[in-house]
Amino acid sequence: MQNVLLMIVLIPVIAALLILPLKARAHAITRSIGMLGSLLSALFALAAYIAFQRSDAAYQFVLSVPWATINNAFAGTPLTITFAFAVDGISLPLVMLTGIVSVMAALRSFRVTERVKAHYVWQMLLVSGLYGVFAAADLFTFFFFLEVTLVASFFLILIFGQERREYAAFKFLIYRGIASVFLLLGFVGLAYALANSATTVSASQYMAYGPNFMSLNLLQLLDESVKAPLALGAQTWLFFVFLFAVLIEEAFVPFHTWLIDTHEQSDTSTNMLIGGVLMKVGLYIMLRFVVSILPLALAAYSEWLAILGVISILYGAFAAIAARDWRRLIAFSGISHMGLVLLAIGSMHALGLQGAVFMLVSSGLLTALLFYTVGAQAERTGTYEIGKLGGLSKSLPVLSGVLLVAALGTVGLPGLSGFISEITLFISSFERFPVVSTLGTLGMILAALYLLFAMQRTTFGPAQGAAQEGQGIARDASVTEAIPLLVLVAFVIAIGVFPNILGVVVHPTVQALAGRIGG
Amino acid sequence: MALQPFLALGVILFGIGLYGALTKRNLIIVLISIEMMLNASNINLIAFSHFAVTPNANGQVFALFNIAIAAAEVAVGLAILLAFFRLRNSADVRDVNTMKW
Amino acid sequence: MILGIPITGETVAFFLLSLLIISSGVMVMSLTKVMHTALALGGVFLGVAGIFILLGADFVGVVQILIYAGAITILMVFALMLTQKGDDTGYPGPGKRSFFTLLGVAAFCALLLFVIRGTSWPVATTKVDPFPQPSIVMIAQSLFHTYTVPFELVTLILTAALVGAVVIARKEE
Amino acid sequence: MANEAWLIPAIPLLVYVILLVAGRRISEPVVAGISVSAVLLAFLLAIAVLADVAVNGPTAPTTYAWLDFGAHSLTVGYEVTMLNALMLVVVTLVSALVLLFSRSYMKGDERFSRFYQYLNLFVFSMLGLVISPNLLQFYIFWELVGVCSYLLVGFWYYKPEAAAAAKKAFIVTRIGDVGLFIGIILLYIATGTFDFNGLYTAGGAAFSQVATLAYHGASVPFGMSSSGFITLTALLVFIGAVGKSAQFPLHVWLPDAMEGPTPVSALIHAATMVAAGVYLVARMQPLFAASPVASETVAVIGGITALLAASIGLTQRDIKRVIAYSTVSQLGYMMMALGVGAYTAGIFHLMTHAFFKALLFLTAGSVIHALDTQDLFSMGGLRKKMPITHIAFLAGALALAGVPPFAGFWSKDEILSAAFQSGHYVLYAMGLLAAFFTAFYIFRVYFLVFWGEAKGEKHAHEGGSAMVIPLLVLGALATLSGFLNTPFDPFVTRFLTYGHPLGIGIDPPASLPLILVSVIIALLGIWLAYSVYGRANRGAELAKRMGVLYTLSYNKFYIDEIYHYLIVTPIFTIARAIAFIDRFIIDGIVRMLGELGYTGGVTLKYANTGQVQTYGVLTLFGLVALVAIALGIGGVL
Repeated sequence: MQNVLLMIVLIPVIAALLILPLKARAHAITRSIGMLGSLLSALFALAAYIAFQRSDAAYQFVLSVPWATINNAFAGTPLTITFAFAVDGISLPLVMLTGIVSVMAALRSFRVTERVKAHYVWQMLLVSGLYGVFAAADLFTFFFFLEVTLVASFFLILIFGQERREYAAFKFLIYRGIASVFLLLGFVGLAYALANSATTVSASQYMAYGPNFMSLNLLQLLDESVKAPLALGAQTWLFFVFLFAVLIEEAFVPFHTWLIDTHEQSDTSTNMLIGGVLMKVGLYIMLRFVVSILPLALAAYSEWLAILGVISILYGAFAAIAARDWRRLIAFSGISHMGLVLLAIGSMHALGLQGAVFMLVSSGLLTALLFYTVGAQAERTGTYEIGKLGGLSKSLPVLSGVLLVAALGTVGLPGLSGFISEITLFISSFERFPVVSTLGTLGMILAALYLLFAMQRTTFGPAQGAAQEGQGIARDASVTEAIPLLVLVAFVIAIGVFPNILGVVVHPTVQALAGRIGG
Repeated sequence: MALQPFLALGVILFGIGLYGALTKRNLIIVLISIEMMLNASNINLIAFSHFAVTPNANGQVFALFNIAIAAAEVAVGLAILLAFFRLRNSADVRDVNTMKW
Repeated sequence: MILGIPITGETVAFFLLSLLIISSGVMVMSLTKVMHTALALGGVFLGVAGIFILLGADFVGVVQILIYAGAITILMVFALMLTQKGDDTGYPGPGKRSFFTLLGVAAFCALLLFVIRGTSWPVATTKVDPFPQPSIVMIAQSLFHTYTVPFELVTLILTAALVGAVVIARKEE
Repeated sequence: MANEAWLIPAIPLLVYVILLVAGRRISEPVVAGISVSAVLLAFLLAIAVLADVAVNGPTAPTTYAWLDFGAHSLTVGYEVTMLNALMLVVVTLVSALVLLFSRSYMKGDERFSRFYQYLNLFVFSMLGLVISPNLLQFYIFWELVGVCSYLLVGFWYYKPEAAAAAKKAFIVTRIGDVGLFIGIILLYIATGTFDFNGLYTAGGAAFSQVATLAYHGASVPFGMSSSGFITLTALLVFIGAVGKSAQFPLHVWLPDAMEGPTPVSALIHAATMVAAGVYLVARMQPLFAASPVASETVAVIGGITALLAASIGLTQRDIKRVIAYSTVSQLGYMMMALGVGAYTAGIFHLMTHAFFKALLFLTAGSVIHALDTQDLFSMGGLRKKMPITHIAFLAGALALAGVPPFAGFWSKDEILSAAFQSGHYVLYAMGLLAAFFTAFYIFRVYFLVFWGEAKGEKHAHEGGSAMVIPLLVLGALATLSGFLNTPFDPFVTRFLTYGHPLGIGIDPPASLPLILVSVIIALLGIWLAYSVYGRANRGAELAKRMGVLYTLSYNKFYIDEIYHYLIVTPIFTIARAIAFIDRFIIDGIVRMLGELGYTGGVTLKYANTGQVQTYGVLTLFGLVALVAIALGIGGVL
């Protein structure tokens, strides 16, 4: 089991390498390899979930290989880089999420007919990068895989997008590139700040580097931050560097416009992966680095997080009401939901952190589901515009039904995964910020408003516009198309009805994490 | 003798070469100026080699390398010059502007 | 003692060679006739060779004379003649920019001279004969032991430059 | 038996799953047969449970971990109390009859099995809500009930009105739900539990009936006073009930929900959806009782709703709409009862109302089924053609109007006398006026539909036995169920107050003069209806004489329009404004930065003249400057 994470990350890369030498027209085999690669990785992720020690809050499946040492990194202090993987109760659910969404996206990519090879290669690299980001236990490893996702999604948008794909792809690249710069600054700052108080050097490390050296290994950093916590001043500036990176990375208002363009221009499987998984990375950074290593700064500025979160909730919801394009609506809805997570992190309570993790997973599944359904509808009717659709329930009952489930799940209907996330995170946020949270609950009403309006416009009423014209040829979901829908719906329902399947994994870790921030 | 006079000589020769490289209109004179600058650096190398704390031949070897590279540079430079001259019927620096904007 | 410098054979030779180099250099810059320029250039190279020999680098000095004063100067003369229109180099004299360039170069040189003066250079602690054996032996040892790989690389570069020069200068057909 | 109470909601859920998987392949009679017999079975179980608790008293909750979370794990489970045993019986009974009725009402609909599937889910959700032992599970089923009503109201999704009504129902109740959501969370923060039983401890004197919250942190959150906090949470919970039970000002969705199939209306109005709100307030009665402000608010909102809805019901032309407003009005009565502390009366009215309202809707359904119209003024003379329906409707109307000895008389009278005796004279007067209106409008419907001349070409006839049996059963219940709790033998009261549960008061006894007054009022209403519509149709004349009042009532006091201008329009305006800001200001700045870079590059490229020597000179100056700076910093210069 030691190498399970390595397998998870490597398999998509191997799949991509296998696809590379294939002939450009060998669509069937390309698709099969892509599908198999995704599936195998997901199965390993499942194995990791099964083998995971439930009651243990610490990192598990730790794999750490020295990668490089820079001798005179800063003022004569050596810097060590490891190639390290490990998961805990926060990252494992996200690895699972990546597994589920990537398989569904690989199935969805069966519909791609042009430049199939390039599509699968980049998609496999993106998936590998996503796995790597969530499984990384070293800041450099993390950053490396984050950049892999950046490049892979850039090409997926650039090659397979709609008319304005170049604009969107470069906007994506520039925004996230800036975020990466700040993230790198934060990482280096973190390593530098914690190196000065090194008290956790192991004997072999002492032999190799002496008493003072900078490590980018997350486990070592965490250890150090417990034994010799940073002063408030250092924590504060690191906090703001990270916060700024996260605000861009996670597309919080007002740094969100790149996400809208990206979603409006990308094809469905890319949207599923970006909206479903990549958009959770920013908040994962927040949970992983900020909450655990910078607790004093978090405590000092948690109101800011809550306020930023609520601004995003309300802004996203109102903008979604005005959206005329389904993808735009889903993008804004995602922004609104990620605001909830920020609110939960601001509450600094174990239950809130658990709600945050649940929300990340739930929103990932639901966003992927929404993009899938909307994409499948657009494939038949030729448009994403809400105003041009209507009465699809009659011609496409299965897709419409799934859209209904996805919309209700996003609204936070009990029995689906959204609700358990919302209630847990609101319990903790109300305890700390009653007024701000009340504003946040407005988002729940507004979510019902925009999703129901759009959904009814699309599926209810008489058939009209594009739907009417396409009615003759429109066929409901085929079997290969229905599988992802049903699987995603099954997961959404499973988490909604039996939240413990996720809760047992998440709870010990968030409890330990909350212990650090006094929650 | 001390190190400084040799270094000063190198600087002056370098300055003359630099001035020529930056102001002369004739491409060949520019090349010549560059050769002078290389010579100036060679003076430095040899001087350091001579006045080092533990004198050694490294500086001389580097000077030899320098001379070799300079010879290669002259060969290629003159070849380019000839090709250019054949193309434009001019050896004026100001005519070498195909890389503008 | 002139200006604090003892008058020995060395210093006299140094001053004479310096005078040769600098005046030849200025002449290269200022003369307009091709042959005059070439002659002045030869003066510079010869003077530098003299400096080398003065510093005990006799082998490098000889190489300098052979390659620079011999080969390169002649090459330059050929090139000048090939591209010449009329008798002189035929290009306008210094303009406004030349003045600024002169200023910049002067400032640069001044800075460097200042630094050279201000730096306390390390001096050999034990006064020994700088070169106990002929420099050519030392160079050979250094070149074929320590710097074998760079040396081979240089030969490669020279070959490449040779081929490149031929290819570039060849007439298009 | 009470330990097997989980079976009651499980049965409809099982049917739902069966129909979900195999629904399309099963024929209509089988679908209906499975569903009806399943719910009937649930009804029999509910009877058994009721008998069990009547003898042995309520059971302790049975719970299972739902989400492990240290000391405060979230649980789900079930619990049988006196109140929910009674509710189980009412819900299963009415649902079984509605399911039976739907057999012929929905006959031939292409999504017949889908309809039954939704109905089963609806019944399951309501039953799950009733047996919930804690607020969290309650809220889960509460939302599920809302979704089911959304699906069923919008069942004929291709009708734009149905789609709009479904959406309206969901969003308006959602507003209330968020209030309840916040209320639940605040209660959890204060007490550390969601359990109904764990929320309270006895407050004040040892034998006091007043409960107080069981604060787990020994202090009230947010530094509030205890009474203030109780009032706040009670009002938030009440907002949820207002939304679900269609109380003023969130009543607007219920009349529109008529766009769904009539059996759905019967189910929503009688047993499932709207009853949930009243049930919530009843279940949380100790909390409301602990806060005079909150219970006063409940009573006043109830009173206003009762009167307002009744006055709107006077003038509507659509038969279902009239009955819908009567539901709103009757729910107002129930709230009023709970607000003035008449716990039993409220529950009892909920029960009797479930019977006679289901009856009224099903008879209306059978009339609509027969005539294919819902307009009152295109109906008439059905007394002869549909005798059973006529009798059944009459029974329902008399029960609604509160004529003795029909069911509604007993329960409504208890509420009115409780209001009077607790000193709420204004509420009493409002209730009385509403009762007068009620008697008038329901008999207006009766006379217009069943008396006078037959209109239209369609030949009206009774529906099949599947339609008639529910009418007969409900007719009997509407007539007789009132005797369960007469002032002479208050069986229901005794049942509900078994073991003197904490925080629940005992209703004051009824008094003869008050009974007489309400009977006279009801009869007056009926007489007025007869004189206007029964002998000859003089409705238009009356309407003209009422002038502005008629217009206001007919247009539902313009509440929908007011909401449209006060809430809907501003929201969409804000949304459009934000979309504009997003597109042109925020993204505009971003694009401007991009353009700036591009334009700057295009402009500055002309500085690249291609003259290497120029570059060289500039580089030289740069080098000189850098060296000078470096030397300056190094202290050499």
